[in-house]
Amino acid sequence: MGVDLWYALVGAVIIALSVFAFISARHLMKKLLAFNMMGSGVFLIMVGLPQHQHGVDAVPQALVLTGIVVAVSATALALVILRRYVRSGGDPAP
Amino acid sequence: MIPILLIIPLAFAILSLLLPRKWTRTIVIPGLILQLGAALILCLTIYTEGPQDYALGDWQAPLGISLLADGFTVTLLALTALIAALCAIYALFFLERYNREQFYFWPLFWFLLASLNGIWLAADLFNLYVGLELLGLSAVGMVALTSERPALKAALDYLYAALFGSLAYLAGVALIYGAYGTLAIPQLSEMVAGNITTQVAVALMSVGLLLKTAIFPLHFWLPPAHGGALAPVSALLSALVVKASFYILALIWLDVGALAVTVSAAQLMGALGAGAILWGSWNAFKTPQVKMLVAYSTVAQLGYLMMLFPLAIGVSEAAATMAWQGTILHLLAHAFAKAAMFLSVGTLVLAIGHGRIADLGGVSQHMPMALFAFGLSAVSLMGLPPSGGFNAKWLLLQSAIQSGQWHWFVVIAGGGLLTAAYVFRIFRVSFTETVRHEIQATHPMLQLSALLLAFIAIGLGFASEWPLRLMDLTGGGTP
Amino acid sequence: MIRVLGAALAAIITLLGLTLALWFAPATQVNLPQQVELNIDASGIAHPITAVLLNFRSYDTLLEVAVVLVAVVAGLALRERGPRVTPHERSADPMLQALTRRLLPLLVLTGVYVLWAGSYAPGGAFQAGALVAAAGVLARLAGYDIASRVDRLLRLGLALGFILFLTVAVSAMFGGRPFLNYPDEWAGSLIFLIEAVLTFSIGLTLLSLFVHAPGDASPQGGGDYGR
Amino acid sequence: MTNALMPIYVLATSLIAALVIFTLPERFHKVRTTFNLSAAVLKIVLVGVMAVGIANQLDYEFRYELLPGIDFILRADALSMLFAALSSVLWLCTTLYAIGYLEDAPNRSRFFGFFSLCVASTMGISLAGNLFTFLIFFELLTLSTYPLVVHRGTEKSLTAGRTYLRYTLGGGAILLIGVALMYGLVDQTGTITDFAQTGSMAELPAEQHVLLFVLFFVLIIGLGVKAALVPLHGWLPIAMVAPAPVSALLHAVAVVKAGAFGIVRVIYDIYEIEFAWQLGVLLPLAIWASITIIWGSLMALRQHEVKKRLAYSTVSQVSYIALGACLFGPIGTIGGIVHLLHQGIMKVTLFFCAGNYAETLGIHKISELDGAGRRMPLTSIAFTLGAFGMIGVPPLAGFISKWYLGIGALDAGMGWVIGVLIASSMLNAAYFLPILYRLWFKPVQGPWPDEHILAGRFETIGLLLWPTVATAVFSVAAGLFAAHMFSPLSWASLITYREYLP
Amino acid sequence: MSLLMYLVHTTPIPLLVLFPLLLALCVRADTARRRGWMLIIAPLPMLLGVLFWYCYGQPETFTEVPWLMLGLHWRFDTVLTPILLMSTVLWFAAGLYVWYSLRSGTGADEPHIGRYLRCWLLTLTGNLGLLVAADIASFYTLFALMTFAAYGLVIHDQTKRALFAGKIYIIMAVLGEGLLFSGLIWGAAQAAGGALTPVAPLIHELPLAIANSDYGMYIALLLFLGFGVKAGLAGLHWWLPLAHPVAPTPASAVLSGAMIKAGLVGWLLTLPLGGDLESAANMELVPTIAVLLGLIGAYGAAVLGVFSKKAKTVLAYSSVSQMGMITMMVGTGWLYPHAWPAILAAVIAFAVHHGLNKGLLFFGVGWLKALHGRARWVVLVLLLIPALNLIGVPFTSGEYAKDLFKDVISGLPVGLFYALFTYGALATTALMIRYFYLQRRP
Repeated sequence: MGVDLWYALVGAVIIALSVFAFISARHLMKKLLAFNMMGSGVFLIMVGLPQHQHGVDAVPQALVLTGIVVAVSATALALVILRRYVRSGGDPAP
Repeated sequence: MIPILLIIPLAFAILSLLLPRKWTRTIVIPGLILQLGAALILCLTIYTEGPQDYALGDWQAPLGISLLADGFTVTLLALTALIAALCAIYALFFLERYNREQFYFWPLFWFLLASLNGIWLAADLFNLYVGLELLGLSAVGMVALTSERPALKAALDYLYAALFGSLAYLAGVALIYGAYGTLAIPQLSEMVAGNITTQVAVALMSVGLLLKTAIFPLHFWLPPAHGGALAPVSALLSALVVKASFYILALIWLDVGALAVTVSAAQLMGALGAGAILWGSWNAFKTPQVKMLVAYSTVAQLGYLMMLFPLAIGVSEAAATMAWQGTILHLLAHAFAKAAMFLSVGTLVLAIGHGRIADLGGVSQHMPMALFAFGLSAVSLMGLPPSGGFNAKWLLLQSAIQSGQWHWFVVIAGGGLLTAAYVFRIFRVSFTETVRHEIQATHPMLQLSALLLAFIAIGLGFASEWPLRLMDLTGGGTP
Repeated sequence: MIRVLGAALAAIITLLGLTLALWFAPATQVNLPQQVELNIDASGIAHPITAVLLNFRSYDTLLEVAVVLVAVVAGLALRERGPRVTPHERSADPMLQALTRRLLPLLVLTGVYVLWAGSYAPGGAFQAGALVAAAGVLARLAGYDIASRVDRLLRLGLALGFILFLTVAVSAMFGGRPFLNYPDEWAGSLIFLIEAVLTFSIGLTLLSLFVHAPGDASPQGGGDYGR
Repeated sequence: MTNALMPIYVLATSLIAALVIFTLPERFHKVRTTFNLSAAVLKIVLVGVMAVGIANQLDYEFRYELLPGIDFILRADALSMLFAALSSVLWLCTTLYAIGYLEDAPNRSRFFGFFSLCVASTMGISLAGNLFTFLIFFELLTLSTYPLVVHRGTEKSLTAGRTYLRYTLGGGAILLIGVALMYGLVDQTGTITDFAQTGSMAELPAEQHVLLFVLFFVLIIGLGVKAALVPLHGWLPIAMVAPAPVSALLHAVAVVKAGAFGIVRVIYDIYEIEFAWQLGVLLPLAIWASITIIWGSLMALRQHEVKKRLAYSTVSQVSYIALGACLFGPIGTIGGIVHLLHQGIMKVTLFFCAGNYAETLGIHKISELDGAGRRMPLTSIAFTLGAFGMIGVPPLAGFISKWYLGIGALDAGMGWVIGVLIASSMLNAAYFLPILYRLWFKPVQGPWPDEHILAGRFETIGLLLWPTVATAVFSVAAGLFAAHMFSPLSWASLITYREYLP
Repeated sequence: MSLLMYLVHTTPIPLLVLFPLLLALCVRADTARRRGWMLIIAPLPMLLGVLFWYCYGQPETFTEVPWLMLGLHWRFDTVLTPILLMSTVLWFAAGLYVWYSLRSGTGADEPHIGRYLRCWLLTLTGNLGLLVAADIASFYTLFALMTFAAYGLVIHDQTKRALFAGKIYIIMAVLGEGLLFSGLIWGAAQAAGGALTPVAPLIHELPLAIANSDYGMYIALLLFLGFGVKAGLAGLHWWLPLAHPVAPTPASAVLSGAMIKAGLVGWLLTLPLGGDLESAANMELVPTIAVLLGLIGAYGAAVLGVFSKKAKTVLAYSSVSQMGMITMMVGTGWLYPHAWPAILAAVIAFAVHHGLNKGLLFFGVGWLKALHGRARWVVLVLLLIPALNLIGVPFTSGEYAKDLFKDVISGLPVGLFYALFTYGALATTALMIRYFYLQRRP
């Protein structure tokens, strides 16, 4: 029961929390935040679980990096659309 | 050879981003021809030489990433190239009225194409994730292109669903990597056992992919997104994009996680499919907007794809093969038919300036070809012969008979009638002679490309053997 | 209410499933880190993460760069039209002026360092790019007019990293080697070059997304969440 | 190789015609007409060539694998040529008629396009070489006829179209289920369902017989919707709102005949008559057909519109074919098969006439027909011939059918069928003779309801008149020269020889 | 002469039959009034043909066209030619009557002359044709043609009564056709014996087939009743007293004189009559019914006829009565096969005699209506000749015909029947008296 598994388990908790937030929240911004949180949880599992198995592993770390960049881009795009939507009179918390 | 299919769209994406506006349009056709040619050549190669894999950067899997081209893959590649080509030709003329949108449309279009090709060819779970994200973002970008409020809302919903789905998928991938230490699909499919970790991983990935595929009851985002986008975008989305996540789903259930999935889970998937058929058809029957009708039809038709799982899992090999073949055919036929349908409906809406079904009267006089294309594609969607849709339905029915799953037999057979119920709403109205609107002239190519797609959907009814024979190249019933 | 209950249920199920999955995870049969170790020399990069990112799994990275590009293209497509927004008037705040002038070079420098360090230690193009973008945002806030015109030059800048990456990847094929392969002797330098250009493009990308986001970003422009 | 492609050519003539017509703009009516007519003539020639070949024992078969284990087969055999000849000849007549009927009407491109498509599907049905191929064209027929039914675009026709679809698509679904079950449970190899390979169903184990019995009726119900077996006939009288050439085609050739033809195929080429007889499916079907015959006639008596009465008459008459197919013995078979053709030409004549009355004088109701015989003598003569033919008065075509059906019934030991035939003839007389009486013996009452076409050199437009006369002549000739070697009857006998002798 | 012989020998019978049909096609509504001559020449070819055939010594003459309908086979039948000749003559005479009345303008105000002529010619075709048709299909065809075309003659006047009569006529006719068709088809099925040929059996094969069939009795009954409608069989005769009086005089004449015999001819051709059909005896029920119905017809019609108020109705009832006698004769012959040949001769003779005389009496009604004064009385007296003929007073054709029959049955064990037949003359007498009574003043 190494620290890495704890990371993973914490990741699981984060995921669970953000799932709750993502579904229950109405405001689109909150949802976006939940998404980002959930990403962190997933990345924690991604790194934690393999490292729990056989020590430091560069591969999941690289994957997480990629994942982060993708998540950032997606978040940025989501923000752009969200802002445009709100400015065109849309309700951000339908 | 194989990466050419990625390079072409990526290169053209860059070109269309950087070249002056007038060039953007000019390079579309050469690009499409190249793409189509490459896909066909690859088809031939695979057909003559058998499945191939390609180690990118010369790093063998699992360290590196491989591309895998088997019969199924090349079929999908060819499908993508063909549909994309026709949609692009349509878009060339359609977007003439959308000056600003058309500039950003093309880079996104090419990226979409690249991501689709990437997904078909991928043999790595994480690479699939990146592909899915690329696909999702470019699709969302295209949906939001008009910057109108409904479109933006639809794009947001779509984006959130896509992102949430991708993350769920990624969580599953993380578990799989944690449990097996590799991401290469061929390797995984030999190793994966039916333990709890795998099952949870498969469940997570399935939820994510179901959301992205818009399977009932996770379909809420699809109708506004597909119904609200520009016609060529809708066509691409409905015809190809949702199929990508379904493809991955099938890959996971039938190949990677074949030992981890249970028959009852497969039945549950079937039940979702049945729900999709019913719910989608019902909503299509109720909606007052013609594009929404087509979009809900996609929801319903995706339900048929889900029949693959109950029909192919836990049954005899013959039945599974038939289910698989039927699903492929349905995928192809629906892709062509739905693209044709969206394009024709798009033409109608463009010409009459609105999409209210009740006021479509008199269209048949002015736009017979568009309506005819709609009709032909409807034939395929209803699963009436002769059409690819019919052959697909036939194979699914045969598979249900073979495995004695009569409940699915009833669903599949009855689904066609539901489809007919909403499709004929359009015909019914279009035959009335009361004209309540000005009809603007549209470029004939718009109608023609829709018609061509529809003809392919019908022609697939006579040429089903080709894709099926290509598909056999994988050996067994799975990719 | 139903929504909250449903969300809670989903969360609990997720938690339960994940915990079980993690707890009972089987022992892995493949040891990928070992393979990374074995091949790290051939990759031309000393640091395993960068090696994985830009050599072993460079295809992922290529696509990832494409994702970034797509995000910015879509973002640009959604920027608001209308009368061209005049550049911000330079902020009158002397404090900000001074700070910016001093911090900017430092930020860029740190970025370059992180980029260079990537070949042997944690770091690399994305982290560096983020720093560069931060510098850009800061400059922008201070009133410098960067990247506010969407012209071909900007687009070229955005795409440059991707272009280079793709060019290098494709040029391998002209030499008869597979796509995304690097020539053995040049691998290290090529990767560094790619990273450098990527840093620039990613930085520019993030900056453009910031600059061209719809609406006035300043507090006076009316925040989206104020109402 | 040319032999293999002949069925394709025949199919292609109308298919290509359909496509070309669709793409032609509305105003090119000369080109369209020329093209349409030349395609129709070409088709007749091709069918003729093929018929001669069939008579000389040539094989025309085109097949390829459509799905794994399932072939797409187009094959010309004697039976298919009968139906093909009927549809090709009537296509020409109906097209000519329709050109006259729809003069200056809108949407002619669409109309003639679907018209040709409809004929193409009929051709496909006739040439289908196995059950699967048959199903394909059967459904295609449904689709291509719908636009014709709703062609007028009025609320009434749209409602009719909806009813039509409900019935036919429902029937199609049932047929699909039947066919799918047939392939899935009985015939994985595709031999039994191949129309050319006979004798194999009898070899199936006895425990499958219950299944076969059930399947038979599933198939028949699926086909019975189109063949308008009571109570599946509801669409037919309602579909009468369509333009007259459509009604004519639907009733005489396309839809109802497709159903009846399918029933014949199922009985003779899938189950085989002997096995069907052993299985005990023929008697229930014969009773069903008889009920339909009587019911249809009774309902016809109650109608006051010309076309409605004709429609119910069709309900009744088409079941003769099913009835004939159920008679175990060659003569009954001949009767059923030949009625396929005879009913076709007679009914088409009657509908042409009804169309002429409506188009020329605006007559829709039977009560308005008083004295029309003087105003439109040729049409009325044609109507009279058709009506007498339906009643079964010699020497018209209907008599020949009834004659053979009667003798066949007696040979099959089903003497009660005679009673049905006679009762039906009586009822036919009861609802046709009053019309004839009004035509010829009643004085004209006031002006015509809506006279569009004034009597010129002839009573109406030539294009309306001559096809009518031609089909009337056909129906006389089919009866008069029944024993001639080129008559429908002789051809039906040839079919029967080939079905029974192997 | 030899040329004529040659023509008779080689001219196909169908031409003789179809000649009126061709004429019918040439009738046009506007010129019909001037085309009365057509009715005269229409039966002429047949008349000449039969006459020359007689002159030539009644050779076997037939025309066979195997590809026409279900195999056409027409011939001159030695037995039926007297009736054929009688019918031809009657039609010729009636044609003359029509021609004259058209020319003299008596019927000038009548509408529908064209239709009348057409129906006339069609009926003529059917009536003459069925006498030479030897295959079942064409026999039935011509029978039906005659039946349906005659409707036009019946309702020609378009009066209410005529229309009502026409309705009854057509209902009974359709009923008869139905019975007939079922009988014929059943018989044909027996005759064909399951053979698969497009050619229908010849009509003279029917009696044997029926006799040998297990269901012979039913087939025979169907045919008997089916033709009985036309022959005015008691119980099926209702149309006759209605239709004959309302038709124009010449039409009544041919209806009563010639067409009514078509039913008889049907019986003669199809029923299993005759000595060589031994098994015919097992259907005794039918001939017994025939005899009974004949009796009822012979006397019942007389009773009804005596109380009717129009001369033509009286004649119509007389026809029913006379046909009742013929029915008795046929029934008797059926019951006693060995006596059949002789009875057949009697039946033919009776039929010819009745046809001609009844025709004359009907013409008489028309003449009397048109004439006045002395001429009228002359005609009235002259009409006594056919009347007496019908009654069968000595030295008349009636007596000859009846004697033929009486001779036969005198040798048969028929008991009271002989007397009944003989007293049939009383019935006829009563009717004739009534006829003259009604004609006594214009």
